[in-house]
Amino acid sequence: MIKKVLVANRGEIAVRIIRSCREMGITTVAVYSDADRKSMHVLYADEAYHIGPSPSIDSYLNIDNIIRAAIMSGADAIHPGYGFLSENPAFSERCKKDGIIFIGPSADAIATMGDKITARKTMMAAGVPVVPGTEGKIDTEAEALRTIETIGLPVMIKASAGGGGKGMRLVHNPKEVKSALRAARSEAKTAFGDDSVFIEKYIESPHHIEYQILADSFGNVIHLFERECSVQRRHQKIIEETPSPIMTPEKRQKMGEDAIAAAKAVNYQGAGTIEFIVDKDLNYYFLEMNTRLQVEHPITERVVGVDLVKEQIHIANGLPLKLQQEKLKQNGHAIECRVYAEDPENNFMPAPGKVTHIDIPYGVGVRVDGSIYEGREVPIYYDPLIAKLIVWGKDRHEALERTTRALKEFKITGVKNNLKFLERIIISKDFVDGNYTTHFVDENKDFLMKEEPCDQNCEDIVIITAFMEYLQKIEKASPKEMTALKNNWKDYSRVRSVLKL
Amino acid sequence: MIKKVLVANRGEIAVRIIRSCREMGITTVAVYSDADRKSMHVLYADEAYHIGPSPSIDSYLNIDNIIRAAIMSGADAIHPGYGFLSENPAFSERCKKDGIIFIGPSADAIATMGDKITARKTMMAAGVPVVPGTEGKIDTEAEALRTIETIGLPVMIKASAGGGGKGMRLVHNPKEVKSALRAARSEAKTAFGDDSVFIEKYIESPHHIEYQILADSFGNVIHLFERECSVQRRHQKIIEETPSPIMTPEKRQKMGEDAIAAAKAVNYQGAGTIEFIVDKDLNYYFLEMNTRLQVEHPITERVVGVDLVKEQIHIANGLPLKLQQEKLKQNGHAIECRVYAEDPENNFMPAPGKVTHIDIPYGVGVRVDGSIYEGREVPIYYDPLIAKLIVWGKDRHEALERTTRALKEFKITGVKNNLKFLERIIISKDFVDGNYTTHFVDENKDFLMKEEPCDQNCEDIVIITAFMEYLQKIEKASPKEMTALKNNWKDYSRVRSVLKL
Amino acid sequence: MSYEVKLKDRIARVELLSRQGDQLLVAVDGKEYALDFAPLNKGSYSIIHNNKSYNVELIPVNGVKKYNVNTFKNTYEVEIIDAEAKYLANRLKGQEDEGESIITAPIPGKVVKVLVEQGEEVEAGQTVVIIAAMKMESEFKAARSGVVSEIKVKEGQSVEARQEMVVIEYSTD
Amino acid sequence: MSYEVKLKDRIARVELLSRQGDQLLVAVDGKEYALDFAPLNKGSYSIIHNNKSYNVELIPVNGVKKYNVNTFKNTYEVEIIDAEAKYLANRLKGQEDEGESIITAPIPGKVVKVLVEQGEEVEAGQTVVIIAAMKMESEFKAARSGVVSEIKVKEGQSVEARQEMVVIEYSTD
Repeated sequence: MIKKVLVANRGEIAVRIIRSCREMGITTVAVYSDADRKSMHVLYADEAYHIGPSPSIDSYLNIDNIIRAAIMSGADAIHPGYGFLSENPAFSERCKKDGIIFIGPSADAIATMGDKITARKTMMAAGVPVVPGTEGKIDTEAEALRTIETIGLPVMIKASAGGGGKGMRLVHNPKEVKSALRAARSEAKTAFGDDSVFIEKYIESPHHIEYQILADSFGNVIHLFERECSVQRRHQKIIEETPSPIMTPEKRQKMGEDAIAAAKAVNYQGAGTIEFIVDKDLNYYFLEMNTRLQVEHPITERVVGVDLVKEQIHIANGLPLKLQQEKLKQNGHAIECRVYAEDPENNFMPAPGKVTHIDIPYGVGVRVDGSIYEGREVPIYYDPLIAKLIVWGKDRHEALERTTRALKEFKITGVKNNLKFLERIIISKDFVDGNYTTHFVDENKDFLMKEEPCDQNCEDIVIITAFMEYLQKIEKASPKEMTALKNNWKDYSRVRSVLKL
Repeated sequence: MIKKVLVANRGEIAVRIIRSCREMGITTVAVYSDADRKSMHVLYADEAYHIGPSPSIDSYLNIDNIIRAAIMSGADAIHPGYGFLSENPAFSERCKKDGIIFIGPSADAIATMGDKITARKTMMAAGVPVVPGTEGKIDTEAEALRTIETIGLPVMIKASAGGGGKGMRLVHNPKEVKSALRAARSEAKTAFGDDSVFIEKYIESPHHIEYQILADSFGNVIHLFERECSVQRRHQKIIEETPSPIMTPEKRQKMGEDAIAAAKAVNYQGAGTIEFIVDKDLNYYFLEMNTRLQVEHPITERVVGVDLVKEQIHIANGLPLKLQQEKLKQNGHAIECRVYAEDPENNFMPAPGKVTHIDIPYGVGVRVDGSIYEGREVPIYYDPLIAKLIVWGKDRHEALERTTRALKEFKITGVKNNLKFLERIIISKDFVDGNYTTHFVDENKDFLMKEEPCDQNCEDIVIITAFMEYLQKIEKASPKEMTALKNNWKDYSRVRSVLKL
Repeated sequence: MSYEVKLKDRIARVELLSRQGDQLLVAVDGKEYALDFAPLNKGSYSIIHNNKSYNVELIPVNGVKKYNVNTFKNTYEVEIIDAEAKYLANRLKGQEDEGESIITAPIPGKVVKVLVEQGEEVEAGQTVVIIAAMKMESEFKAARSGVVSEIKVKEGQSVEARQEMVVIEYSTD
Repeated sequence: MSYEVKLKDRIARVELLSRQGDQLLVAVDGKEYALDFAPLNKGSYSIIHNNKSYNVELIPVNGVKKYNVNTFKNTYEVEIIDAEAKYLANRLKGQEDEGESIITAPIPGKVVKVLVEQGEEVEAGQTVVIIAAMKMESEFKAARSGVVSEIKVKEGQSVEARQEMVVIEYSTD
């Protein structure tokens, strides 16, 4: 049985994993880069090992350093979290070689699902619907045109090794095929060192719906229902909910069966997520599999009533799943809001800085997973996700009204963040109606950027408070400080003003 | 429909009620005494009215002042919370008279359940088991002895208007009857102005198990299962859990039916709780009905998946219950720990003071309801309950390990509190085994008062930290402050030392 | 005591008329407010005005004159404009039109594109440089119209936080 | 720099041997600790010692020499004993044996019972007075043996917080 876990990650997910380990009586080992010496996961873990400089490539992506920390600490298992090395088959393999349990799937499963053409072929063989398109890679314009004749326009040309929107070209017109093909292949070659591309039907106004699955080492695979993840900005999810407002019971069961089939096709073990793209008529197609825990896993935990990290550890311990598919049920409705240190008014640009003040929401139905504290500097090197708000309600209506309440209570000062933006999403008509696709943010930009109105009384109160605080500070300031003040402000009147964007 | 609610209460329950009102879009009005100007419920509400000096009798128990605030604010309803006026039939009646909706039962139901002999008779008539004893009040030793002959010793002589342990006498021996009877009647007369007493069989090693019920104005009554409340100190609950570890499905259903019968017998409307006393063979007897929300209501909310405050408001709005008995289910296990500002080492004496620091637990399965913040002075006038930790797990085992984790994360500094004591309870063998009665705290005193051991390393780290902080302060202190320090410490060397207990 | 206080585009004149413990009488642009003004902890206040309850938190930004202010509904930036600040604003105002502006990288990243050349005229809002950081591309725009006087980075180059990238001289019109 | 630090019954001698940024070498009763000692915010520290991580919070109690200290597992009271504190302790030590102790009410309540009379000898731990407050009765005991020199309250009487109730003169043995 696993006694000591090294968490090869940082931020909220590292803290979240440590919490479940603590509950199980498992000792935890944090690893940290230079920038993360004071990160919450380091403070919260039982042990902590330095693994390198701030850039991820030198620390959280440095397999040798992490394995060394695992060996030095005597950890018998490594939890990779999400991102970083979590979907790196070499890391899974290396753990195995060094006799450390990797809390996740085999290198093989990761590799199969990591290559889009291989994954596509495997899914087709397993009878899981994929987006209409080529079976393998294509090389010539003629092949491309033949495919387009079958599936119709528009289509997307995609790199097999792709990700992050690179090596992708949307084609609306047969005349664009040749140049798009050339561009995609060249971009793929540059970005991934592999110019294999394939063609898929382009789904307009799609929904992004994913299935959580769990698979043990005895071949038992279950799904824990869907998560609706269509609210995105910059191709990154910001709000997820479960159940999906567009789902029907029949479709839910059918997609669940296909999710299980997908996992079985790669002899999957552990927690994973099958992502589907769904069109307006509820036709669904396999998009990809995330062979790890997802950021949005807590909404499934809340509605199904499981601790997914504990399940991962049980599976890694070689225990059979205790959960049974036919006994699982979705209870109520859960919504997750991702709180980012970013500036919604400036195209969601990451906005690192020092957290000077936090108010966290509490009470019925509210869970907060985070990794910041007052005085903490949010590092510039990593993902700007600083907290997640997970809210439960007995139905979607209650989940929405509770999320609004919690977002109003939630304040983070010192770093720009998207809390107000999230609140606007939750109260927007399209979201309330459950009527949204991946284009939601673009289509609702005007509403989402507006501020909640405040009458003059309310503004005057704010003005008076600042005024009174200032008066008090002036009264309290010693003559010495006042002088310093006087000297300081002249420095500001430089000719050059540095623009901070 | 109710648009504005005045919350005639303070502390965590006032904040908790306001939260649900906010979610429903209802405007909230707080009331406050002198001592509560800076209480969280005042800060959190939309409006706030001062209702008198600090002692409850002049403020939170002052019906005229509260009604005046309700009328001035235009509130169309009053939520009484628990304690204070929540079980005062005159207050329910007064609201009705002044055209304000009282979010709770009728004066009649409150009065019937408030008098123990009347409640007892009503329950017997409804077929709900009561503790064997006299039907009405008794006046003479002879009557008492006749009763004892039937039900056997030991028995408890109880004041009809009783509460808080006053006017109660335990009788083990027939010879004690006469003097016990006299003592109980005289005490009852002094305490309640009514010397009516009755006799009940004394249940040894009892469990205290209660049922949450909801009743609408259409005669629909449902129960939301039990709460086990046997862990008490000074006759006050400190930890509650649901489901009860001693319950069987058959008993659960039978007691639930009786709880519904009890509520129906008084034409109950709103949320209420039927308290049962249960012996080791699972024989159960009606103890009393609390005609209001309970402190421990959140564990039912968590396991059944309802917001009880919202249900109260729906009922007060004259809406029929949407919940159906046969669809209700207990999902997983929930535990509540009551965090008191008190000193467990000094017989749980209330310990008011100023909160200088708080760390609140977060993450999966954790809810915190509270009313304190850093810098807040806990008033000396009211109940010392400052926060409630509500933890959910998929089963009792997980709920226990999670509660331990959360209690370790929970720190309140500046006021003495029972957090460590709660942690000891959760890890004690009897509690873990689910093997406890109302005598639990007394029987486990030695274990509960022990500190968790810490090796010398850990103590040395603490010592070093304090030392370093002190060094830094000395370095930073300006010469002026150092002088003040020097002058101050001589004041301490007085001949008289004031003992603070 | 009277000061000007800036909230968004509004500059309000605030005057403390009287104070009795926590009971204040304050005028904002001539409108009088009788307030119960209770300080909580470090920059937090509970204010009751006509029985409306406001919970206001002030977090100082760079010194004593600028605050982030949180109310239940909104978040504001507020600035106290005292004599010094006014003097400063006037001096800056006079100078900045003939000054220059440097576009710096707020976070470390890689220069994807430089869209201007030295000597080129740019308009306010025009994209000048694109940076990729944290897997995202961000556009950096000119704050006002002017002329590019210096380009300090190349496409493909890595930049550190606060590294200067492009210098623009303001137009003097 | 070297001080004595008191934790429970233990008085430890602590010495700072060297310091390089956050890297400390400290001796506690002669045992050396090499620590990575990172200050977080107001009285919070993250300490790594032999790769064990400790998160320690210090909250000052009455001035600068006494702290409540929270670690993940426990909570302590710690006191710095510098020269002044020692001097003070010595003076007090000499005096308190001939001093007196006043039992005060910590919270407002009502005197339920006074269990001693003036001139009566009491032993350490003996209950002296019972107070009812917040619906609870609390017993107040003599901290050490002595003689009751004054009783300042009557049964049934209301008391305020910090009101003096019973004065006990210490025995001089």
